[in-house]
Amino acid sequence: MSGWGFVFLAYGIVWLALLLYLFFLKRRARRVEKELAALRSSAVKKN
Amino acid sequence: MAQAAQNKTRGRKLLGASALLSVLAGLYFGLIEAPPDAYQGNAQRIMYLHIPSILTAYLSFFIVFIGSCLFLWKREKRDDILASSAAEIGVLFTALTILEGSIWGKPTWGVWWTWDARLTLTAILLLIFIGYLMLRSLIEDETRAAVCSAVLGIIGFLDIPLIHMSVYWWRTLHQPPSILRPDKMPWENIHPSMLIALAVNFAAFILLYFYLLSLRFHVGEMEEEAKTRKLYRGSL
Amino acid sequence: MELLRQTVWLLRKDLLLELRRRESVVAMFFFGTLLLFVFHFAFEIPPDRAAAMAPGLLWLAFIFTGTLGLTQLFQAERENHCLEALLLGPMDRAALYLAKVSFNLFLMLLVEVIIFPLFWILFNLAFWELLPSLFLVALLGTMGFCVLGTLFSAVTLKARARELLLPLILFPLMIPVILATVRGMEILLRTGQFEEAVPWLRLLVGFDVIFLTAGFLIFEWVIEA
Amino acid sequence: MRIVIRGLSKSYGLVWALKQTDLVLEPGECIALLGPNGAGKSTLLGLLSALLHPTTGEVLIDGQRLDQGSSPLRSAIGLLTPSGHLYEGLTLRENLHLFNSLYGVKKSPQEIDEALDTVGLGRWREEYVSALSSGMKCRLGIGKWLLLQPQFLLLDEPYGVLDGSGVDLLESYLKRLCRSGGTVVMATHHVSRILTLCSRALILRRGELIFDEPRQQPWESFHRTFAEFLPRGDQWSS
Repeated sequence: MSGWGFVFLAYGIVWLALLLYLFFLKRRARRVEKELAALRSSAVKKN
Repeated sequence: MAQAAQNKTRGRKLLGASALLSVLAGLYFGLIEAPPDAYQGNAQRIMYLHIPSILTAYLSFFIVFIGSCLFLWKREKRDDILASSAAEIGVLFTALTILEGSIWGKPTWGVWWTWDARLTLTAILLLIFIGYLMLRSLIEDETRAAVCSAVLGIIGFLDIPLIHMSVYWWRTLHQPPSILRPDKMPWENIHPSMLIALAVNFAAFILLYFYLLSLRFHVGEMEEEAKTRKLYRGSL
Repeated sequence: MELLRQTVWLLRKDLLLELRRRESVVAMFFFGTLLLFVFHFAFEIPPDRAAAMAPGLLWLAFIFTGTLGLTQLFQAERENHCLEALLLGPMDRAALYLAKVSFNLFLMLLVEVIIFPLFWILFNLAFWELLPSLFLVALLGTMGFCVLGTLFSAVTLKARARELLLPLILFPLMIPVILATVRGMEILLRTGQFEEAVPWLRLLVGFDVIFLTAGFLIFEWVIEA
Repeated sequence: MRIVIRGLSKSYGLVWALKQTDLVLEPGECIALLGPNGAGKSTLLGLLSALLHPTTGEVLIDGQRLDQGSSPLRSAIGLLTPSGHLYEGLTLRENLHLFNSLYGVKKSPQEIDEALDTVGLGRWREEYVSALSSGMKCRLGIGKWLLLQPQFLLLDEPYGVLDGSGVDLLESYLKRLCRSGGTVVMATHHVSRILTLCSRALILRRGELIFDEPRQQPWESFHRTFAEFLPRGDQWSS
């Protein structure tokens, strides 16, 4: 593994991990937004 | 209320876009623009990742400390969400920092892990973070979990300087400082374009960190609101 | 001085309970000696290296024994909801903290006083004249362990898997104490002069003072959470 | 002892243990707290004794909020639950000595022995609490009160363990306390005792206060509301 090999390994893992985290975070955000919208609409319907 | 939420999300998108831009700039400067280092060759380029991510690791621990103090003082759920979000992202950045450190160690010292002061300190920080998240998940009652995590956040932060001192004294005992040691602050005699690369990457990491933090904080607040709505849906 | 009086009464209660049941002391003592034997078998210690490795092994034994003591610390309060009985009254919460710190310190020092000479015999070390100064270093280290350990024993009081969680949280924070105590003892053994180890001892004293005050102030919120 | 409860509620996770409640407990009142299991009786007692932090609202005891830190006013609160709140490893006397000193109450050993005699535990003075039956532990709880003289008493189902003379002992103590301006809240299922002892009844169901009336002679409204919770064929439900 020459110098470049290590660089790509490091950069690859770091940015992959950050993108994965962002992806799961976005998914979690969408799921909560959907749930919240349902709760808000049901609350509006009730009163 | 909707207007405030509107420009908050717009602010977040702006932050996200600028984070993306600066990350790309950082990659360009770090990988293409800056020349290879005289001693370490290209492997030295990992430094542009390593130094900024160490900073974000310590920055997130500071935010956990701030959130914990505010929570213990005013007992507002918002501060607790800030602390837990900062801790979650802090664990990610600290783990990545250690990964970068060991990948950088292989070409420069020939071993994946050395008990170098900076690597050890980041590892300890990771252990405290993991303890923090474990503690928060293993206590059922939320207010108790919030208070106990806040206490660990504060005590952990107060302990950092002591850990630094003891690890550095321990390090100087065992391994006299050598030229090749990467924890010699690299900006003494450094090529200008390397300095730019480091600066750009610094900005990239800070922006990215605050983008992720604001997103995670927003998710935390929404989850909290969903919980209270479910709670109140039954009675009032 | 109400605080002191309450602390003394709570400490007296803990000591009385311990005197009658003797569960923590005996368990900690035998666990400590057991560790010494285990270390002896686990590490092939050449006689000349014994002095260098002694502090590390000794302190490792104390840390694990201390953790055993910490998980038992609030056991009396967990029976019959006695903690509620104490919190119900106008008792100063910090008095409970000070009482528990001194109780655990007393237990650990009791065990250390026995295990130190035993360790010397088992590993047939010389330096008998160094024992008092070594014990001072161990005292400061144990103080640091008890100060933070008691606080986190209360923090993890109502957590699930609290016996696992307590060491997981406590040991990373204990690194300055572990390093300072072991290095301090090692320097004493190697050079024999006390001045050499003073910087490490100053670190230990700083650790004890900072976290005694922090624990004193924070304990109330933890125990009542 | 005047206790004001404003907008008090307590939730665990997504479940309401106690919904929004407003109450005023006047000095001298002996209040019965009734309701099926899991109605929130123990939660309300925990909140009243300032051992639990409310989710919303507050409990003001003589105008002060007590659930943050220690305050001298806490010495006025007495709690008696089946768990006993006593150290198993200590003897009866040592338990009383300990709590006296923690409450800052100066009592001579003779007074302690006297208290133990009045609650009928004189013979067990040097025994360990672990040797006591739950009924005797409950009597020791009353003995503790004799020494600490709390003004605001909270009891959680004392009748389950006490024998005949124990019940008389408890009720005479409660009556004396209410006459001297103390307040008592007792969670129990024994309707027969309530009708003779208590001046007011509260009924909780799933965390909600559904009945709160002082005692009048016929008290049909109480029987109607509480009938649903009585076992079938209980003479009080008819």
